[in-house]
Amino acid sequence: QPKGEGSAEATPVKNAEESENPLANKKVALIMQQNLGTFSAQYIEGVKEQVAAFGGTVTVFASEGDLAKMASNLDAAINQGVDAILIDHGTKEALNQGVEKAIEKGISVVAFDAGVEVEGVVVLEQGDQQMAEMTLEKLKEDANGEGNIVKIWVAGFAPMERRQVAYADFLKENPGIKEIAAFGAATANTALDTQAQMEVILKQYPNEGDITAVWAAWDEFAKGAVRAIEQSGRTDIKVYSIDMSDEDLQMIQNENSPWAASAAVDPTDIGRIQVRYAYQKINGEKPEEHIVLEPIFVDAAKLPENKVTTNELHEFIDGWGASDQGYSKALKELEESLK
Amino acid sequence: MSGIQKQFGKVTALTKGEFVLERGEVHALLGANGAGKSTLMKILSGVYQQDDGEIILNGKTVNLRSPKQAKELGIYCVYQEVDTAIVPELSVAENIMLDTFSKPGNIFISNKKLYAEASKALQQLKAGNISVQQPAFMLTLAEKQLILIARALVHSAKLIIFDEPTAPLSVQESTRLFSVINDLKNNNVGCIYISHRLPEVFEISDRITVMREGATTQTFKTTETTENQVIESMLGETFRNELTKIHKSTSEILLEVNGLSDNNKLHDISFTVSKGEIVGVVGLVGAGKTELAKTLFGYNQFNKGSIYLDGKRVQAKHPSDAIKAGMALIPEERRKEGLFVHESLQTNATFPNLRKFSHRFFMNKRAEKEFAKSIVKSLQIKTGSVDTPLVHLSGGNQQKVAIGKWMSLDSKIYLFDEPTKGVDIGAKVDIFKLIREISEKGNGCLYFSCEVHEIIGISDRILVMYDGRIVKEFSHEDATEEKILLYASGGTEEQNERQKYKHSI
Amino acid sequence: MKDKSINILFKYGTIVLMIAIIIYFSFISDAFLTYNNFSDILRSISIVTLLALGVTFTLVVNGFDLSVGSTMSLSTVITASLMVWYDLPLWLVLILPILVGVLVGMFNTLLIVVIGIPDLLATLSTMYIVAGLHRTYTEGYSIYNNMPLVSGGTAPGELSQAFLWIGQGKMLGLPVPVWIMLVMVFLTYLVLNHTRWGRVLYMTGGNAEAATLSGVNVKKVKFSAYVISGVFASMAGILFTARVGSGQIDAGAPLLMEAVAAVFVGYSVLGAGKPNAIGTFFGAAVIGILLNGLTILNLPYYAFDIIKGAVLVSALAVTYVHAKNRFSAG
Amino acid sequence: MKDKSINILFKYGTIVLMIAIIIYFSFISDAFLTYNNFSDILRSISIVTLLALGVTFTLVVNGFDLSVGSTMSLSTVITASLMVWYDLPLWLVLILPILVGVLVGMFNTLLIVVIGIPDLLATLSTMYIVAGLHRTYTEGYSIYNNMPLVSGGTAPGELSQAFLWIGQGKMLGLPVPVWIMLVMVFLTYLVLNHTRWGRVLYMTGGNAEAATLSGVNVKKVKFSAYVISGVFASMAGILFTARVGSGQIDAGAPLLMEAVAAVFVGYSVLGAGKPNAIGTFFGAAVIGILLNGLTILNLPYYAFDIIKGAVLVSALAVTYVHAKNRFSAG
Ligand SMILES: Nc1ncnc2c1ncn2[C@@H]1O[C@H](COP(=O)(O)OP(=O)(O)OP(=O)(O)O)[C@@H](O)[C@H]1O
Ligand SMILES: Nc1ncnc2c1ncn2[C@@H]1O[C@H](COP(=O)(O)OP(=O)(O)OP(=O)(O)O)[C@@H](O)[C@H]1O
Ligand SMILES: [Mg+2]
Ligand SMILES: [Mg+2]
Repeated sequence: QPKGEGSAEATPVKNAEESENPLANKKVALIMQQNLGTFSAQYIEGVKEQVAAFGGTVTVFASEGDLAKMASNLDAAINQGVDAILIDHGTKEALNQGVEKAIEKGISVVAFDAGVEVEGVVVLEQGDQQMAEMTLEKLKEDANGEGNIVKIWVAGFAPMERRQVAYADFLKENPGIKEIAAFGAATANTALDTQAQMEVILKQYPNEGDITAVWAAWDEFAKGAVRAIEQSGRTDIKVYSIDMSDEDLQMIQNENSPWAASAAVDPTDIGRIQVRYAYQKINGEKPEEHIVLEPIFVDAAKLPENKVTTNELHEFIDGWGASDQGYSKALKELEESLK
Repeated sequence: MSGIQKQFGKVTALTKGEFVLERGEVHALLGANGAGKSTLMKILSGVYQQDDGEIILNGKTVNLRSPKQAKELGIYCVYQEVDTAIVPELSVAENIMLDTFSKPGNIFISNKKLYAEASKALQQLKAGNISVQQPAFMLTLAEKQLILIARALVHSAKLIIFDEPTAPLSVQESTRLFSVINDLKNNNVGCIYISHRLPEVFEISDRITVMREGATTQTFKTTETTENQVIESMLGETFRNELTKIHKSTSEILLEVNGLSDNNKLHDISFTVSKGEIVGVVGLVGAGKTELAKTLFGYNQFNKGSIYLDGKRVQAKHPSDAIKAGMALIPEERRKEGLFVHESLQTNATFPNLRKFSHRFFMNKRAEKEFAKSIVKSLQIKTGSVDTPLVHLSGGNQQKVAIGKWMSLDSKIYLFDEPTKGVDIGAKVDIFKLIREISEKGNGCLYFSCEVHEIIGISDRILVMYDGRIVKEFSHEDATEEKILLYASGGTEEQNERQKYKHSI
Repeated sequence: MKDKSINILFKYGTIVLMIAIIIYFSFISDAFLTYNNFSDILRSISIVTLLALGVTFTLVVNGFDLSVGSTMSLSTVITASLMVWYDLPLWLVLILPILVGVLVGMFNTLLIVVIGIPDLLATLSTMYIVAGLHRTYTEGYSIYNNMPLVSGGTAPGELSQAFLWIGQGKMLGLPVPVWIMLVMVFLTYLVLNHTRWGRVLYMTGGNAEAATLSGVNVKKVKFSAYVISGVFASMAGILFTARVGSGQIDAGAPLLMEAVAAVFVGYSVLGAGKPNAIGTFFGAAVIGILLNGLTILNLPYYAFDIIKGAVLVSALAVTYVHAKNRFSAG
Repeated sequence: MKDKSINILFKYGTIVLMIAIIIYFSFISDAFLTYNNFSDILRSISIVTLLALGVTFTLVVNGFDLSVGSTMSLSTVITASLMVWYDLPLWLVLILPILVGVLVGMFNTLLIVVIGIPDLLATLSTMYIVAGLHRTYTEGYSIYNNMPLVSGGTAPGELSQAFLWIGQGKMLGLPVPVWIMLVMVFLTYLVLNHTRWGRVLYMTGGNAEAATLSGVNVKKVKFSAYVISGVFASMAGILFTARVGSGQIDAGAPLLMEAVAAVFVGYSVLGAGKPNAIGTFFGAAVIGILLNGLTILNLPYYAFDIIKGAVLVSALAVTYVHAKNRFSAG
């Protein structure tokens, strides 16, 4: 990628090596299950930025969606003697063993959306139920409480299960809203596969009004669905989703985009917050072990005429990208000392 | 074997194959190329099944469905194409013991035992110098053949078929082979011996059976017949007449080759070809004839020496350069190298000179058709139409197409590599006529072949090749089959005298 | 008897199959046999057809290009990046990805012709390497209008309307991608069937050895086929970007099988018995129509892979059984 | 001179490369050359090695199995579903997926031996069909303990501890998967190099015609090689399920290239010059060590594909350049 115009170089960290702060020069490993799509890329950026600000180094372990490789990567990170391990997605069956080993060795572990259940691990999760409720409420409001909806969802991931709970409750409480189709699969190429499937659904329900809205439990799903709808030329279907990367934001801002709303935590923020909790653990602090990240609701109607990126989103959507979650006094001092 | 018939698609290989072999006898099987010798033997060794006729072994009618079955009955074959029966990656020992692996028996294999048994077999053949542990692809053609014979020995065969075993062998190697065959005979093993070399047939065989055009013509007792009788039975009269016509040549030099060497097969080759002359190049299989033809044609590269055509130096990096300079090659492996057998005659005929049959980028299909029709007529090619794929043509007619495709180019020199291989007698005559006609127009011809009698018949001058060198030049008048064979297997006349002398003591 | 029926199957199988599918589906759904649906089907196969044309060229010379999918992915992200990151003029945006396709073709040629790795293995490796390259190039991001850059700031450019017209516009009642496809099919047909060079390509594929001895530089011919394949893959990538309006990662990978299947289904159209442009187009159309119809039948999406695979296997089976028979008859 | 250096490269290249990599990385990182790290590396290559052993068998008979990745995916979800959906006893859970592997092998044989489709194309088709099948089987879901079922309710079973031990347990200081891998490598070595049947396999691959003449039923031999390949892929799938504790979809696809690369890297180990068990194991180890080391170097993840591809290409290049030289020298 090229250097953007007027891009401010990330503030170079001075003197990390000479710094006397015991927290500088830490090695952090980031173990990811899947690393495709803009969400992941932004999340990695958040991690890198925050670790750099703390004077440490990050190693990213990619697993191509392969859980066995993810478990091996976790082992490799432990063997390399890193100070902290950040985990992004994965399942408890695959990871618990490795995480236990890491805790035994005194490595700080912070997991995001991973379903890991081990004593001493800080677990971050997005307010999944809350996000689902926010978007579903908006859907109901736009549809006046009645309509046929398509659900795109996949089982097998802890956050997805939580979103499903909220969705099931919502359907029960709103008999006017019916699910006419449900599908979804997390593949190596989720957005494109979803697009193909959505095209199938659209052909199945070719008439205006057959489908009121699509609810996508993950932004990769939403992307595929939105593209399929846009290309079919249908204007009667709206899309509501959870999670939002910058790419999604651009699509939401397209003229006549069917994408009506999303609820999400800024992916960059997730990365930053995860690093902060890891450093708290390194520093011997005792943070809560179950952290819920506050979701933000992004309404397409609130966005300005000209396009903005997630970097500027905070000007229009309250609370976006400005989270201070996870800072402790020691960390603030560390960051100050390295500037 | 009696009344054996075999067809391959539209080709009839055998019409009436008859053959009787007695225990402990060496029985030679003779016949021109394509007479059906190999096919008959492949039927006997279970590779092909006959369409009709029966095989009687030890008084019982047998039905040979596979080589395995034939081997169980003690019938082994040393194939003409040795490479079909050798596994190059495996060691010499493994290749010798190859047939044991498919038989039920021990699950595990001991290498030590394997090597020991293989060595024993090789020693029997007086070839103990071949290391049994080296992979088979390192061997020479002659050594590979020994492996196949050793394979038959290991299994105490009752009947061994030798299909042209001496073609790649030098005189010394042949002598050794003959003593092995004699040993076998003394052990009551029946041997069938196929060869084109009459002197050695007369030296080794007890009886001779001759085949022509898929049928057995006659069986002689070796001691009661002469070479001429056999040849007559093999070839028929017309063919011989055709070959004895002599042709006058001019002396203006067309092609001049000086000191040609590659680092591999060819060594210091020099010769000339005059306008209107047919020069024969003769040598054993593997002598380097094909190599030489392909090197002249730019398919292989040489690193020393020079080639002049019509006074101009030819430096062909690719056959396209050679074609531009005025050469044409009719390669040995017609189906593999010379023709596109699944394409039509028309497509084949125009291919070397597409420019002539196209307008700008686009093909001119009418001109193509006209040309194809013209060569069908002038070369008397028998075909349904010019759109018929070549697979449906007979070998001889295919060969005519392989020659005819150069007719649009006005080449100055034609290289024929074994142009009569697998071609029936009638077509052979046509092809010889064609070569004559080409030379009569003032073009030069180089005729590469291992068929000594054919070479003698067609050539104005004969070059003998041995091991990548030209070892002797004969004029048409001086050449005899014996002298040529002697030089072709690395001997010289003086040496030969001495050897004869030694023998008599 | 059996041979004859295989021969007929071979010659008219594809076309009969296509007609049967069309008749069947038009009974089932009124929406099927409409101008709009067919123009949609044509548009949906346009990208695959371009890829398949490239594969056709490599098959004609008896090679095989498995790297077209990756090459298309690479071209997709490069096309988008040229506009989004570097804000280059349209003509450069159209030319540079094509050059990248040429490079991939040259790399394939290097492996196959110079080093001597068998075609399928060589292009399989290239497939992986190019897939890695295209991810490295974007650092894992998809490329879209005004995206923020890793180094800070936002990207200067966006996909222009003129560019998007290539993928989304209409001309004389047909979508632009359909026009592009038809033109390319026709050009390929012309080149392969009616030019000198087409003849050389087919002959090289039929018997490389004989072609060499007839004065054809087989290496150059193979080179040209692989380069053309790369160029077609790049064009498919450009078309994909214009169609989707952004540079998605891994866009081409799923299309590889469809493209290969199209070529093999097309092998036999009207008894050509060899890879050919019209056949490839029909092959892509049969698959496109089949998939369109199957969605009407309401088959789950994951079953589609099985059906695509089955179509590929049937096409291969008919092709090779026919080849066997023809050979043994000769 | 040039030939000689290629020969040496061919014979000792892999081993020298491996030693060089190990030395280099142990200078860079203290953590690299430890017992734990190496036992982890071995565990991480165990699944790929099983796949690669299957591919080795097909290469020995001069075939090629591209469907092993998909077969492994299928076996993975079947293994998990047998426990989770149907709550079957352990022995059935271990046997049924193996049978499925046998079936895939038989299907490949059908395409290759009976119909006569070239190996690479046939197994490429199988790869897609089996991938479609495994998704259809799970309807696109991954399978995990007590998952909710589409038909309502939750699944009755979960992966038992005894089963998980296969993937996650330890025995005599080494992880169980490593033991399984070592035993399988040894068995394959024994079969290929020291049994009669191993000779028959090599014979068939080296010269099918000669093998036929020696009384080998080449069709049966090919059949057995493809079935064994299917069985190895199934075992890899079972191991994967036990390691991960759930039945992920598409688990095998990314491993295909690594397995193929391992076999080709291993081609040359100690100058074997043909596919062989020990070589395959070394090949997998070299790649495993390389990837482990590269993460230490902190290379971006998207560059890994390029490196794997480059390793594959280099292995292929050395193999085929060597073959060319040998041929011309022979
Ligand atoms: N597999 C085959 N398919 C088609 N035709 C064949 C096949 N094998 C042999 N023929 C044909 O059968 C005829 C007899 O061939 P065969 O090899 O038996 O002759 P031969 O007497 O051994 O000749 P040579 O002296 O050249 O070895 C030839 O015309 C040949 O082209
Ligand atoms: N070591 C060997 N193993 C097997 N085959 C061999 C060997 N050496 C030579 N040959 C055979 O001999 C041919 C080489 O012949 P070359 O071109 O060197 O001379 P040639 O005199 O033209 O032989 P031919 O009489 O077959 O045309 C090869 O095609 C091959 O079939
Ligand atoms: Mg013969
Ligand atoms: Mg020759």
